[in-house]
Amino acid sequence: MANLQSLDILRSSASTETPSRIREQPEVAKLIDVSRCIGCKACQAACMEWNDLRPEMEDFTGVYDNPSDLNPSTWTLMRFTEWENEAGNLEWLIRKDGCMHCSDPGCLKACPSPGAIVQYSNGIVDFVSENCIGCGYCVKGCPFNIPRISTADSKAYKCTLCSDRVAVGQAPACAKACPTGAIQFGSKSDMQELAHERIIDLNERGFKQAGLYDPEGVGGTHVMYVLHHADKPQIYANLPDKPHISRLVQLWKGMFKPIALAGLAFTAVAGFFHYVVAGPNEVQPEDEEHGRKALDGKDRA
Amino acid sequence: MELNRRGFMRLSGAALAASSVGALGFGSSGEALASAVRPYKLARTTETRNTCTYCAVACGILIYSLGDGAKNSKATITHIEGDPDHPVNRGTLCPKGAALLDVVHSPTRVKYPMYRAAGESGFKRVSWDFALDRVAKLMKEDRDKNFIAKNAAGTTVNRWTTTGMLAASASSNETAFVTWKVARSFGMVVFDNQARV
Amino acid sequence: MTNTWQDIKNANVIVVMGGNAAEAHPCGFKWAIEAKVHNKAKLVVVDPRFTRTASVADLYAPIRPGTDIAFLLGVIRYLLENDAIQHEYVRAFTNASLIVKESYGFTDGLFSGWSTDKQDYDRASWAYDVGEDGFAKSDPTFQHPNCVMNLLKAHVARYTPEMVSRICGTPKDAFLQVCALFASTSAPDKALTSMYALGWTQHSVGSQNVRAMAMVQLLLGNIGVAGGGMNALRGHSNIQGLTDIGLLSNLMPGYLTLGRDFDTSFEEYMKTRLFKPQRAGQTSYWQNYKKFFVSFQKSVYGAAATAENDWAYDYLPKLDVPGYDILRAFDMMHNGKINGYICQGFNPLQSFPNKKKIRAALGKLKFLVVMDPLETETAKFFENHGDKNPSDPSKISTEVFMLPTSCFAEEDGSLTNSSRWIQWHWKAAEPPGEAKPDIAIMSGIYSRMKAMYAKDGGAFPDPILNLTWNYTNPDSPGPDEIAKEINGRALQEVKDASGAVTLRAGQLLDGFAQLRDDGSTACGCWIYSGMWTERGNIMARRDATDPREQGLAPNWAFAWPANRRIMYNRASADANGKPWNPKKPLIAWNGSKWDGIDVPDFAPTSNPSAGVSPFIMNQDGLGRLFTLAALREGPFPEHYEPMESPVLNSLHPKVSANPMTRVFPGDRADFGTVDKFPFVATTYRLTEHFHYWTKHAKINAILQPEEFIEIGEVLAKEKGIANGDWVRLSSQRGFVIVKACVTKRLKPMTVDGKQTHTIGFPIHWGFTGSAKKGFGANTLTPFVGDANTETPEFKAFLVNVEKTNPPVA
Amino acid sequence: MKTPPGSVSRYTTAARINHWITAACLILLALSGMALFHPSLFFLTGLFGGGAYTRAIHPWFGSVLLVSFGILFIRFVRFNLWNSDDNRWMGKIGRVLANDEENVPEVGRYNAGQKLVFWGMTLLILALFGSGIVIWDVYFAKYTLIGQKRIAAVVHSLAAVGIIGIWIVHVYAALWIKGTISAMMRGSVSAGWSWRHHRKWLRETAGRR
Repeated sequence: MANLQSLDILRSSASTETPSRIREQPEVAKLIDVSRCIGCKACQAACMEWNDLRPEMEDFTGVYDNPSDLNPSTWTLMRFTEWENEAGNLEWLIRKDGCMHCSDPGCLKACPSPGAIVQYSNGIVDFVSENCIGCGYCVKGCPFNIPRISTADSKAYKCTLCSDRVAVGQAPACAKACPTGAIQFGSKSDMQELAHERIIDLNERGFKQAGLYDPEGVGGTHVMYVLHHADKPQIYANLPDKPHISRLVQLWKGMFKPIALAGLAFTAVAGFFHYVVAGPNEVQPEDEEHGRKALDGKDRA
Repeated sequence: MELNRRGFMRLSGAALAASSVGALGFGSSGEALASAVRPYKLARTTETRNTCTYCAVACGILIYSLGDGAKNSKATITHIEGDPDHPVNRGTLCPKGAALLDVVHSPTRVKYPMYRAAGESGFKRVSWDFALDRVAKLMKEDRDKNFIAKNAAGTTVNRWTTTGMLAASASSNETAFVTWKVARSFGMVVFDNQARV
Repeated sequence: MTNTWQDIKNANVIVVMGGNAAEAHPCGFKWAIEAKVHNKAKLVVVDPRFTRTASVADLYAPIRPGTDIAFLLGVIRYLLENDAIQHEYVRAFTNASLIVKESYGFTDGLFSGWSTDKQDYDRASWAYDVGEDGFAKSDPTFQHPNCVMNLLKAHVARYTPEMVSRICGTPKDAFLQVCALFASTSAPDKALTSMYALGWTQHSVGSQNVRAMAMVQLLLGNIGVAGGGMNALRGHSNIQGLTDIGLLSNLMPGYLTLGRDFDTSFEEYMKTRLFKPQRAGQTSYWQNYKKFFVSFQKSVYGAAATAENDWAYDYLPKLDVPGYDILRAFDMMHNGKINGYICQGFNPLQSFPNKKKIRAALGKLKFLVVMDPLETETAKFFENHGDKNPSDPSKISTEVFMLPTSCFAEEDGSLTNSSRWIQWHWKAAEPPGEAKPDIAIMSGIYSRMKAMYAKDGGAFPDPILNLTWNYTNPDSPGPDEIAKEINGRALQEVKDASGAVTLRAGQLLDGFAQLRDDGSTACGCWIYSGMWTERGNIMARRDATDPREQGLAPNWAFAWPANRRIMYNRASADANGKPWNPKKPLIAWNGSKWDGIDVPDFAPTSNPSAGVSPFIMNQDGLGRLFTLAALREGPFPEHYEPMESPVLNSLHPKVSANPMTRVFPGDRADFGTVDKFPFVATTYRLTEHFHYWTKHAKINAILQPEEFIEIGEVLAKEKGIANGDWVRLSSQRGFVIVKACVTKRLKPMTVDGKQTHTIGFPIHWGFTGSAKKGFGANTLTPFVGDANTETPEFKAFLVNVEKTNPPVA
Repeated sequence: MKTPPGSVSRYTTAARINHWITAACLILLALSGMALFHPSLFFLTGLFGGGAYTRAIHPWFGSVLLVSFGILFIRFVRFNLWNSDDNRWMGKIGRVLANDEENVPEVGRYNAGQKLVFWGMTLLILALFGSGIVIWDVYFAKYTLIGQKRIAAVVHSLAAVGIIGIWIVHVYAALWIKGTISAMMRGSVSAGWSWRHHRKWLRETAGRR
């Protein structure tokens, strides 16, 4: 995957062609086990360090979420929620936010610039900056509110799942750094199996609703969560319950495009045939006659 | 003007035509894919094994530096990550360890010996010889003046209580040993480390 | 740590109390998570705050800061009441059966021997009843009323669950759930591990906090076994090494101690250090003290240390007080009794209690030398930074030297981790600018002093002139040369009893067993011997293989002593040498010797039938439930309130605080009372930062940019404070203006019938570095020390909080 | 330009400049907009120096168009108010398309078709500008939510298609009705053209002489 030869590309933005899939790569996935995450932000630090990102230092706003939101230089962010469960006990829910690398990526669907967003055959959705035009359509296409546009160069940025590391057989920087193994990286099937084991353990510890977050609505994701309360993903800092690409975006980027173009073409063609059939509407000599008279004020005489 | 008008009509026509063609699925997009993802930034860097400087988990780290040690190149540390072979951290790091690079290259690192004279509001840069000569002179003056060879009961105690020292908590055992030797050979007893805080 | 980091994965129950491992030691804490994931372990967190460790715990119990002893003695009472102790272990390996002197007693908060005049104890009664044979009497049936077990029962009887809840504020049911989980590990094949740090030590009763838990572990049979132990999670990368090498005021390398004024001769000195066994047939390892001492003196003073001059005993300074610890040093400085001070690293202005006093003390110095890779607040203490550091440089006449040092990445050397592994590291780049290694700076100071003393003479120049300094480059000795010096070598040919040569002259030692007390061996630090032998640099070993994946990795680097990975591992097997937990044995008696995956902490061929007990560094060889006179405030832990407390001691209001607390007379006026400062405050680290260093690192400054306090929702509502508001937090020592984090993680507790609030104050900010400027939590902390270690009481003091306007920028 | 003899002045020079600025903007907007609307038209970004420039300049064209069309609107709105003639004219639209204007009611300065183009353009430009601001992320991203931006994006593209359709009709009408283009080119139309298509207007014009 070190280069973007079509061999390794599953999908590319603003392309009407589907690259032929010749080289098979295992689908990869990052599994974030929220139940063993301690919110230490090692992932955030490792991400900044590996990707040479240093966002602006912000103010303390009363919560541990720093920076306060994802931004063009913050590709992953711990989000902290103090949640009191049904029994009245406090649970400190800590979720690592960032690109989910959807199988059906809304950003890619929305992107108008060919090759600015690609999905490799291993499932990673990557932004190719030099093709990015900074229109922000990816922001609108994303069901998870992930991409951010830089004010410095007007390009969209988000987690690359460390495609440069994965390409040489290393885990993403966040997964490697994670001290407690809350972030695991491997083939998607292995990660699903691991998640299954974790869910059994969590069930035994009293989390009856523990489950895997790998939402169908976006075709599954290549970043998955093990949640202790999988029935209520929204308690984890508004993780969408049933995410899907917005109907509006589907309309906008789906059928509307060919229909609109066809409609316009039809209008033009209709004009052409009208001309062919009805012919031009030309001013006749008698019109000129009448006109001149009228102009001279004599037509009503 | 006529020409212009015709020109723009043709252009519009082309646009319409292209639109129709596009709608039918023709189009090009292949060129964009020729570009590459970000090059792997550790290629050809030098890997050095080290230990994280912060807590006493003592995670193994790999320091990557640019420059292969050739005569005309000076190594610059460009990246630090966990040592996967290390039995304790197994490649992982905490948020401090994962950001070690920024402490190595901190803008507030001291680069030159600095001296602040009595009453001054800031430091000025001095030479090592100035600094060490002056420190040694001040120490000797104080030691010679205040060294206690015998206590009131006449027991030999050989202690120096008017100059003290705090030893570091992140320096090596070798530094520690040399420090112990030097400080105790002077008879220093006001001597402690950071174990308690 | 008695055990290794990885060994935590073998635990069945993990208690994090007096620490916050997930935040302060995330990479070590991974092994607690491993225990949960792969060993079905339960994680218990007892902490005043719902920490990030608590966020992954199976059970969280809140506790008021400074009441851990009450909690733990309550646990002991529960274990004894419910017979949830490991009987065989307790009987064979602890001093439960030994009989204490009749004169020992405890009434109204004071142990026997208290003198109101001296404000000190006469500790003679805190001792075993010694029989005619010179050994301690014992009663293995526990019938004797003065056997340790019965004294302990009587001592903890007051700590009922109701009393624990009344003192600690912990809900009774949460306390009992913790007890039940602890009790589950009394089974011989189950282990509880204790992970603690400064949350226990930074109290006026810090040492006794740790002791109380150690007693719990002894009763449960969890010391010396896989997945057990007392694991002090040390905070700094080489604070273990610095302590091992003896950089504490009373120490020499390898836990040898400097003489005191009352050790009037070398003979006197040795007398009190050759600990005689207190039980028949017992090994007391400190009987080898002289070998270690002589070899050390030979290492440091070479030919100048001879049998005739008592191995240069007088070259060493003697102490007139137990120790010149940091609190005493800064109190002396504040009183104008110290003229010069060298900070090799460290940052006292931010790190020590009562910043105002520290700042004033530094201003009384004639000269201050700071050696550090970073600009520290201490080096810049004379600068004016408004309320955050209100100094007036024109009035401060201290000469300050800020000397740049290399950092970890820029030098070779070894560091000792929390589980005593000595690991070598390599230099990756040159230091910036003119920065030098600390070794070169110390050498620079030394060589100048030596030259001046050689030329001009002066006070007692002998130790300076005779100090061994035969390094290849005397201005900047190589770490490898020093490491070999620490390891030790034979100075002349050494022969065994039969006359066979065991060591050639100059040969590096294989370990401390080869040390002699006749001056034929030299060794810089006996416990480190074996780290660089004729086989090479053992600290640089990188073989991570791990037998049975039990978390020892015995061939990775070097662990002192003697490459032993788990301390007291003899106790992992029963009296007959059979492992308590057959699935995770460490060593076992195979009929002729001790064998297993770890180096035995015992004589390798000592047959169990000889009855030698496992704790060979103690004179009785036993784990001590009753600790004799080893600690200053009593042989058993007792609950004492912090120096600043919202309530009087419920058990003995007249002796509310620890009578032996380290307090200097000048500091009493700086203590606040509950009427003016009604809330309990505690200080701590956040995971995003390391002390005052990482505010110099951009990434960490981004991750946690600005100083704040944590305050519960109930108190915030009472005070009209909203999340992110500016507040003024004050104690008798000063005030800070910081932002508030209003949280559900701090809840009011009912203590002695009253609602008590705790406010949390992370420590990491100051006026240098990349993060936003802050005051530093120690602006508020009291100048109070633990009775034994003089560790400041940072974890429990009194404050007030009010909403305020933002500070003027 | 002076009105040649036998011609009727229809647009002042200012009006014509105003119209053509608007027209140019609309065309540039259509080209740049279409480039980002459909991948197969992305090549059109080449006209503007690439995708990023196209994205950046498109809203500025729109801003110019808004101002320019605003002036045009003030200029012409009074002629475009709907009246009973327009209803009658609309009733005879079939005859209009069949070039059989003799049986179509006389109209004034603008017929109903032209008025519909005018009002259609007006409404769609407002819609385009309003929705365009919402998705002009460089300056206005922070003022709206993503859900609102999504609606805006759809509204913008629907309106764009609509306005391009109207534009096609507008241009086609100018080509079809011979003699029309000179109105916007030279400012005047022939008397015959006026008689044929805007008889009432011709009479009014004559009456004012």
